Amino acid sequence: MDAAIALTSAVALVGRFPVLAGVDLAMPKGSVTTVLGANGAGKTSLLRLLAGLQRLDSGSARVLGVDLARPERSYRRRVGLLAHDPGLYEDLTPQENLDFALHAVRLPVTATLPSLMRCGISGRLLNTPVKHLSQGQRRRVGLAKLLARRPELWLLDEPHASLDATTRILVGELVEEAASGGAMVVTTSHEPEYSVPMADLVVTMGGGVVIASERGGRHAS
Amino acid sequence: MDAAIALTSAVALVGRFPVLAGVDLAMPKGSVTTVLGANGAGKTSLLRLLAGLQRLDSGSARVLGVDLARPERSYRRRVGLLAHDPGLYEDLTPQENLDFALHAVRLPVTATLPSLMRCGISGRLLNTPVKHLSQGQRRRVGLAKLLARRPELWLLDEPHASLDATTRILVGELVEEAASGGAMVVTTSHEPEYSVPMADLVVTMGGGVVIASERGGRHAS
Amino acid sequence: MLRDARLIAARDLRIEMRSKVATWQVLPFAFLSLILFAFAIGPDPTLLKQTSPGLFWLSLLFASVLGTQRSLSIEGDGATREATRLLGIDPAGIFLGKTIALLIELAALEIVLLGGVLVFFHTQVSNWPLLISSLILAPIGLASASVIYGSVTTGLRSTATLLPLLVLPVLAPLLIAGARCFSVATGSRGNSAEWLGILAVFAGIYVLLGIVLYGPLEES
Amino acid sequence: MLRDARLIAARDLRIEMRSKVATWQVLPFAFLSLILFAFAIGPDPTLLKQTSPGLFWLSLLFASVLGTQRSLSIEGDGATREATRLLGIDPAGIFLGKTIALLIELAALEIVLLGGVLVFFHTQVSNWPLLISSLILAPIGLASASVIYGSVTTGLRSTATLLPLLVLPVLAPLLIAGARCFSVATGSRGNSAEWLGILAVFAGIYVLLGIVLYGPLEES
Amino acid sequence: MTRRQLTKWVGVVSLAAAIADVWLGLWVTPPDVNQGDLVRLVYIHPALAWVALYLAFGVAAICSILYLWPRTRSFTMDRIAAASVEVGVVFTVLTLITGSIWGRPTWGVWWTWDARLTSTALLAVMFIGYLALRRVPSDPHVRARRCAIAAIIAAIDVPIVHFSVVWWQTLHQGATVLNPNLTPTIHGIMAWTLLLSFLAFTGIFVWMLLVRFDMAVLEDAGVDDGLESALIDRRAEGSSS
Ligand code: HEM
Ligand SMILES: Nc1ncnc2c1ncn2[C@@H]1O[C@H](COP(=O)(O)OP(=O)(O)OP(=O)(O)O)[C@@H](O)[C@H]1O
Ligand SMILES: Nc1ncnc2c1ncn2[C@@H]1O[C@H](COP(=O)(O)OP(=O)(O)OP(=O)(O)O)[C@@H](O)[C@H]1O
Ligand SMILES: [Mg+2]
Ligand SMILES: [Mg+2]
Repeated sequence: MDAAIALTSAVALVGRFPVLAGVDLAMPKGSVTTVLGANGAGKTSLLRLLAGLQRLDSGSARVLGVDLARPERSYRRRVGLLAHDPGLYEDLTPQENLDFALHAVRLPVTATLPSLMRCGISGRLLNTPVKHLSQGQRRRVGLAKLLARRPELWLLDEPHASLDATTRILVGELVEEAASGGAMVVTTSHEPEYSVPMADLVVTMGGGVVIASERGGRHAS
Repeated sequence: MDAAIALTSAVALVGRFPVLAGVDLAMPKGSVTTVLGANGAGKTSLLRLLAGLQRLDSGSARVLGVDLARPERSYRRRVGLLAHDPGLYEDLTPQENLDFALHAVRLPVTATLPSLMRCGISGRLLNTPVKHLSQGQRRRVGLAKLLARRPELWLLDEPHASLDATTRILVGELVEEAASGGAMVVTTSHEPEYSVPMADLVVTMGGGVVIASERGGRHAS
Repeated sequence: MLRDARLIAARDLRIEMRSKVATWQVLPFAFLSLILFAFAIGPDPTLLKQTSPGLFWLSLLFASVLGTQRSLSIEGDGATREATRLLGIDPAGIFLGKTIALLIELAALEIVLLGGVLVFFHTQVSNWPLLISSLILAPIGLASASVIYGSVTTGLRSTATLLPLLVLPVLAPLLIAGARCFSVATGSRGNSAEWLGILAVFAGIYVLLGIVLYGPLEES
Repeated sequence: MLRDARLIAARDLRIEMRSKVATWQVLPFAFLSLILFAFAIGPDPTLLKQTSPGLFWLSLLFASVLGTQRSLSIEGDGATREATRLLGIDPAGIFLGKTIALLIELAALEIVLLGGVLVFFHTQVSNWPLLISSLILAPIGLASASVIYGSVTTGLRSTATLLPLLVLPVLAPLLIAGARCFSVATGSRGNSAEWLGILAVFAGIYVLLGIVLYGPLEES
Repeated sequence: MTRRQLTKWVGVVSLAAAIADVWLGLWVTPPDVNQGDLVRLVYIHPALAWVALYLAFGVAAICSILYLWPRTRSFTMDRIAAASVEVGVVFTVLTLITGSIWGRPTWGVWWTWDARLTSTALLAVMFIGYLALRRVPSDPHVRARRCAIAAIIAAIDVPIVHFSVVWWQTLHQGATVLNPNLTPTIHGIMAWTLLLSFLAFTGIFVWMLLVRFDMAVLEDAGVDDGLESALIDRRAEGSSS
């Protein structure tokens, strides 16, 4: 398989604790993976490893042709992560946040408005500092940021959490669009009813390793 | 109706923005209410009002016999809130966090261990500083804190978010236990499949007001 | 109130025991500022000896601002503070508890700094009772004023910059009075009773203010 | 690199324009520390005049620590910093951008403080070119060292306490060299070229270090 | 008479008084024996200082206490306190400036570490801190409470600062430089001019206070009027989605 993500016995330590205890995973380009698992299984840690935020301590990990043991900085621009906390500048408005991100990755800022609109941030919300937004609205802005950046690898940590019904449907659409556009998507989830149908591969983690792996509801293109 | 929660045209401002724009709500003792609604509808704001964290700017609000326009400090001890962020001391362990809370509300600390155990925090997690816990594990500790405190009014903001399948079931059990023990429960949710069955009343909010209200799946005792 | 005070003081001290921030960062900082002040004044030994009381107190003040900052950061972020508020702890108890915890840290700070001054600046103490009573009275006012102002600024994104601006001018009398007591205790001539009086008045007023004012502060 | 530097500097300055924290909090603090140092030294005017170069630099140093703290707090909490890291901005660009933004604030600080010292301590400048070149060279090193150390401490819960501890000792040479230039410029005898040299070397080294080291620092 | 008119009249009358005072001070009163024409600053500087220290900060402290007292808690108190500190800081800075201008020829220096000067400078910083705190955006109720406490603490510190600074000065240095030595030459017209200056600056203080207060009220009134429409807009958010 021409794997765009290939992890072999990947081990990652936080302090002395192995958050990932030997993960094996292989995914082709344009695929959607959903990671399930109990709390503390290591899902978030896996996403952080893939994003280059968590050091690889042993094993090997190649993602998009990059060796994660020696990640280049340019790798980061190719990856987008929606974490539990979307990490926006609290004093800036959604629009300024997106503009900043797009400037930084050298994309035209024209993508800002359509992305925000699509994620349901419009009208007064465009100019409300992020600190005043509700939990779900923040996540929407985070999602819009990803959408505007169009990374090659989408990492979504519980993308449905805190989002309302309409936006949950939107998440599915965005993931499908991204994957069919050739990007890779890895999402974690505690809501299989949403995340399994949209995935090619469903991986179950436990204790920092993959304990099961099966086909999801998506027909890989 | 002998309402333990009675809100009439409750308006609450954050800065100059009316997060609640005239909420009417009445709930009897021992009932479970679920609040649904789009992102930014005002669900979290309603819980904060009920917790006494958000000032009432006009209208009236009586909860557990207390006028929220002039809340007494002792009211706070009777209320438990599980917010988006459970608000634990990051440097302390789950056990120390619960002990502190129980000391503060003058309850015996013997409740700490059973509560944590029940919420799936056991073994090494008991003594791991909270800053190292995963998102779901934190929420579990937050839930355990509520369980140990046994408040008269439980306010749960998206209690299922970030929790795994087993703990989601546990949330339902805990809510049912609390309500049948005479406590009131108000939860918000974006997951009606979990939250509607456990509720007596299902309220839908939108734009800072209640826009619909129907019976839930629970048979009020 | 006292029970709550004990609870809070115990929490603060436990977090300090675990994180050792005060020990490893505030204490060395106090030393460091002593040295920097010495640099700023220059190498003249008589000049240094003459200014050592002021430098001791100035270092103590700056270090205590850091200590206060640490004491505030123990309260955690917004969510944690709100969670604590929901426990309905007596505000006066919180004030006293935090003040006591800070006092204990300040006491350690004083001992170390005093050692530093005695060694670095060759100061000789002739009147220990005076020195010690000033070193007992001053931190009470210092800690309580700091805790009040600390909670005036918590939760604002700019605590780190706002706190010193607000609290240091208020503490200025302590600097003067403390330095005077110090120089009288190390042999200068002067009337120390007045200065001790200022320290005591300051301590009394701020402890009282804290107990009264902390309630409205914590309200929301 | 320069493009990223501009982006970052613009972001920092925009947030400062909106919040005015540096203007309202750091500037008055610099004044305040001048007054406090005067207290510590005592009211003797000749003593004060003699020590004014040191006091000027010391105030500048302490105020710049506050300025750095503010500059760091703009980066937001852990999640925000990680999100920024994922944008893959050139670390050298980040370093330069933050240094430039800080430099602009330090320049304003210097002007105000200089005014304060000239008025409060009756200092008369006899050699303006020397003074001005020291006031141009020093902040470059000051800002770059602060930004480097700032990012060493960000994300730790104890930034507010750790930063001054780490950065002030590093800045000590600036304090000494700056104070020397100042006193030569205000009439003392001495060789100023050496001291200016130190300031220049310091600036050069830390700018270079920042450009080289910021990458590894930001790595994790 | 509406408040707007009152404000206007206070402004007009005190400005007129100030102009009259300047005229008296500059042309009618005689120069001082020792200080010559410099003495004319006496018609500005003490009045400024008096208004700043006692009136402005006193009003601020009292209103802050009244704000914290539950029965008298209202935003009016908060606004008066804030306006008073703002005007007070302006007057304190003017005191410092006029004092320095006066000091330059009399003492030969712009500044000396005299007790009164030092405590004035500290006071200015204290209340600038208050204004800085006020600028930080937060909920108006929370901000009002925090600022009230900051003002009370600062105000209570004023006498302590005063005494300690006085003792600080006198202990170390014998003769204090500040000795304007006006008493022997005080002239009838001078006394009246001095009195007028106090009245005029008090009037100007009241006028500035009212203006700042009205500005604050106006800003918030815009909000109160806006509340109904804000509520309607907010409710509309619910039906649109
Ligand atoms: C920066 C320099 C100065 C500052 C900050 C300053 C400050 C003050 C203050 C705060 C007061 C009011 C004191 C009170 O009523 O309790 C005052 C009053 C006064 N000042 Fe100044 N002053 C300065 C310079 C001068 C100079 C140079 C002179 C004249 C040589 C002067 C003459 C007076 C007089 C005559 C009064 C009114 C009499 C009194 O209340 O004692 N001041 N000044
Ligand atoms: N320094 C540490 N010491 C001890 N345990 C640690 C440390 N750091 C992380 N852990 C543990 O590692 C695990 C981290 O898991 P991770 O955050 O990846 O879980 P997750 O699968 O995302 O869980 P959730 O569903 O709750 O988000 C947790 O069990 C946590 O307790
Ligand atoms: N200061 C403010 N200025 C403007 N809008 C504000 C301000 N404060 C809050 N809001 C708005 O008020 C609403 C707060 O809603 P709240 O947090 O109660 O929503 P929620 O129903 O809990 O939403 P979610 O499902 O996303 O958690 C949001 O729409 C937010 O944008
Ligand atoms: Mg996770
Ligand atoms: Mg919410």
